[in-house]
Amino acid sequence: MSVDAKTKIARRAAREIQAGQVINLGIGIPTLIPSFLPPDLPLTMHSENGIVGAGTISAPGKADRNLIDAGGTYITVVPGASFCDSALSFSLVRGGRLDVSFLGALEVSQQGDLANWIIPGKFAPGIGGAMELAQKARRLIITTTHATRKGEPKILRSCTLPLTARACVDLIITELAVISVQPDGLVLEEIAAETELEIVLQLTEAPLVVGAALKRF
Amino acid sequence: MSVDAKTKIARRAAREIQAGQVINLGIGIPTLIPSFLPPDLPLTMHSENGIVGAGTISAPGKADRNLIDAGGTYITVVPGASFCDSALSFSLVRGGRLDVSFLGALEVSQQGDLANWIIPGKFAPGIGGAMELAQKARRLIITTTHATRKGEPKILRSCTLPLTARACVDLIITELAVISVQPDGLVLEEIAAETELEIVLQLTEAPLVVGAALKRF
Amino acid sequence: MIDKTISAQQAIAPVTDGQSVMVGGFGVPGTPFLLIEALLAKGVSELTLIKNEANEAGLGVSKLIEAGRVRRLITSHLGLNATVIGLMNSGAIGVEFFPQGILAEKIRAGGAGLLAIVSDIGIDTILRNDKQLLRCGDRDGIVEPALRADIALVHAAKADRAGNLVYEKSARNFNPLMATAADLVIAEAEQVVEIGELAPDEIHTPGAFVDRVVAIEELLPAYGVLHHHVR
Amino acid sequence: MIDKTISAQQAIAPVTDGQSVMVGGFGVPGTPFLLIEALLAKGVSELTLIKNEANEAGLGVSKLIEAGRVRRLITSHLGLNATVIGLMNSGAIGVEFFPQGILAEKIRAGGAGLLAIVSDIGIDTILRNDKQLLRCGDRDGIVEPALRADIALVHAAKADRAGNLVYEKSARNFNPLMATAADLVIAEAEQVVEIGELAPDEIHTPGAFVDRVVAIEELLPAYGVLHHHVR
Repeated sequence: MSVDAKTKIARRAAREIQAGQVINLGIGIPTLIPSFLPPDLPLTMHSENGIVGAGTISAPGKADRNLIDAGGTYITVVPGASFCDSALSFSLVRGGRLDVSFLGALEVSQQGDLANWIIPGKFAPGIGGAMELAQKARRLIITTTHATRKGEPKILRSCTLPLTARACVDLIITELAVISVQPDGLVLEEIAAETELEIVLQLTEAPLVVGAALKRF
Repeated sequence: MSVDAKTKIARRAAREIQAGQVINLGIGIPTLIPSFLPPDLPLTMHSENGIVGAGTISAPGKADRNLIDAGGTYITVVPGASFCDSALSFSLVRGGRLDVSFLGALEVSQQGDLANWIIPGKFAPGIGGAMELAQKARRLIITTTHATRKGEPKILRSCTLPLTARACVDLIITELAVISVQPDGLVLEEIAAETELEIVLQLTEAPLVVGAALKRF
Repeated sequence: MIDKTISAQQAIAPVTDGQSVMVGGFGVPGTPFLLIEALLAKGVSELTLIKNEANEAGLGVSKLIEAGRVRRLITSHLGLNATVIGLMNSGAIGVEFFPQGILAEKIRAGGAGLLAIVSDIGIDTILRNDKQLLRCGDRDGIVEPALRADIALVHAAKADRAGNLVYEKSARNFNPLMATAADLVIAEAEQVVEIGELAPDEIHTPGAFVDRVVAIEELLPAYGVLHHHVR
Repeated sequence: MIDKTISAQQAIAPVTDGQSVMVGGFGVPGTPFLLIEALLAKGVSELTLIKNEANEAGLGVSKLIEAGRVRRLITSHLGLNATVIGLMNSGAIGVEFFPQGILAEKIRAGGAGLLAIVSDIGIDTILRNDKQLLRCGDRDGIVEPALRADIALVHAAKADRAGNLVYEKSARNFNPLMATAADLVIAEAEQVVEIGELAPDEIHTPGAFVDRVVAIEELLPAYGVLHHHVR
């Protein structure tokens, strides 16, 4: 995936965040989101390892050996941050206090099912916080390339891989499109400035209803 | 119950406490125990409302509005004390970290069953911490008058009242006797200096095996 | 900056008849008397109240109960409140008792988004009657459903404007648990400080759990020492 | 006065082959490297290890696993340790994965003397296979048994001689949970202070949960910043 694609996805994803929200950023593309947020936007960033109020990546030479995010990156915290144990950290997620979770995907289905944790026989590093984040965030936004490296659709009629959670996805943001998950299927809300509707439809296995006011992003 | 009886029970109960133990004192007679402890005995007193390291009753005029024990009495804490929430406080009890719990009783059976929380239709103020303390303390010592005010035995073949916990009692200390609960029944370990064996047996409904080395206390 | 501070009256405004309300505190310490007064003044009724005890007659949540605002009370022990025991015995309110630590765990489980906990507390007692039982390995357990409420009223010693809370001494008790277990969490605090003034390692409840913060301008007499408990 | 301080070697002495050992930490922060080294030096094997992850190759618990001391690993994610994933795939160790917060809850439940928790996490996934299910109201839950261990190894920033513990920043993670959930709880601390020096409201783990305290005389390099994670 090109840096441009990642950047494009992260920049668009940043626009989904509203002032005052509690958000969690999964590994990969979601970690790029903060650079596209207005610097004065009041937010609470949650990290699964017990941080409520995570900040930015630590400045060169300023890494604190006791302060990493759930991906292992040395970070800072913002004023008003607090630390908690892993139980309370996930109480926040499962208890309904996480407004938005951003996660990557291997597959997303038209029902909003997500598969992103295991490829049986190939990739099985464990579960981590993904299931809880996917299943319990008030809003789940998937940031992913539209297709695999081989050009195969990731947005499918049904997931073929074991699920992370069923009917959990609210919005899918790719380098080509912004797609919302509605009760009766997927709605194409926006397409990228440099693409064509036909390309998006071709790279999407699941049926897409083209939104009434299709926008460019 | 006379002040003398309570004092006698509390004084004898104090001798069951060993250095370094974590103990919980129920309301009533157990609260009198600390006055009979060696002042330098290192102990950790637990109070259900979230105190690990409770101290003594607060000095006159020194009551702290934020510092009571589970019985509502204003107290102090010792050096090394900590405060916790009600969940962690009972984790200590149920998780097996409470060495000795002292509780009062309405009835105790020869199997070590305890009834002390309800008299159906007459006395039903709730449960509080009694069930957890009775069921989960590593050692449960009952401090109680030997008989009711009407002179009826409280140490019975079987409890007639709803149980607090089954087979939980390790030792019964009354103003007349010290009785241990053994796998095959109750053993009379000690009798009070000013009583007679016959009186103890008469006021005890459950069969008592008289210990090989019956002591006076 | 996030600022959740609000007046007690405004904070309590969303509460409606028939809702469930968790109230922190164990005796006087940690009881949010100011918020209780605001709730009393608002006049909602048919409440389900969840609190360790019912304070004492004429004090705290007992005032709500005595005023007929409470339909049902979920609690652990009422030993210090003969008035409420009387209302229970007369059938004026329904009361459900739980072992104190199990009540705490049920509330905590509600906050943790669990469905239930399974414990063996009371397994050999009448508490097992009418409960869902579950075989766990070689032991029987009682299934206790998680407990959440519409509203939680908690008391803190300190809060910042983002809702981070610090409790003091034995006033902590049920407050941090309830602060996670309701759809609308209202915290009153004896001192409200600016964001960044509380040490991140010393915060007991992260602000993300708290919706509204009410500064206690002046402590009501109810917060003081109860002289009949001074020995 | 109570004094639980002891050397790392003596602290670890009771551990025997085949025991279960919980180890705190999430990545480097909070991992008790000194106690792990003592355990490695003692040479026990056939261990069941319980840890959020397996550190990284050549570091922390990964050294125990690489040395063949671990029969079974109960964990959440091994994404940063290809070596251990290889040992898992080759069948050299058995690995059981849980969702991270569910692993935390299972350990916490062990410490809280519960039999199990019931959650809906993973209920629509392959995780429900082979699990005990329970109907809770109108929802299906997965019954997750409480998890305890013979030994817990935890890392604290500060301890007093009575075992009261204070953790720092993101080094808290699983440590306070594991400190309640084992028969023998061993804490290492970067600083050991006298009893009474820690503020009672700021202690994260009451000393009553902790059996042994090991002072870290000098921080091993393992405790330092992992330069390949600096961005």
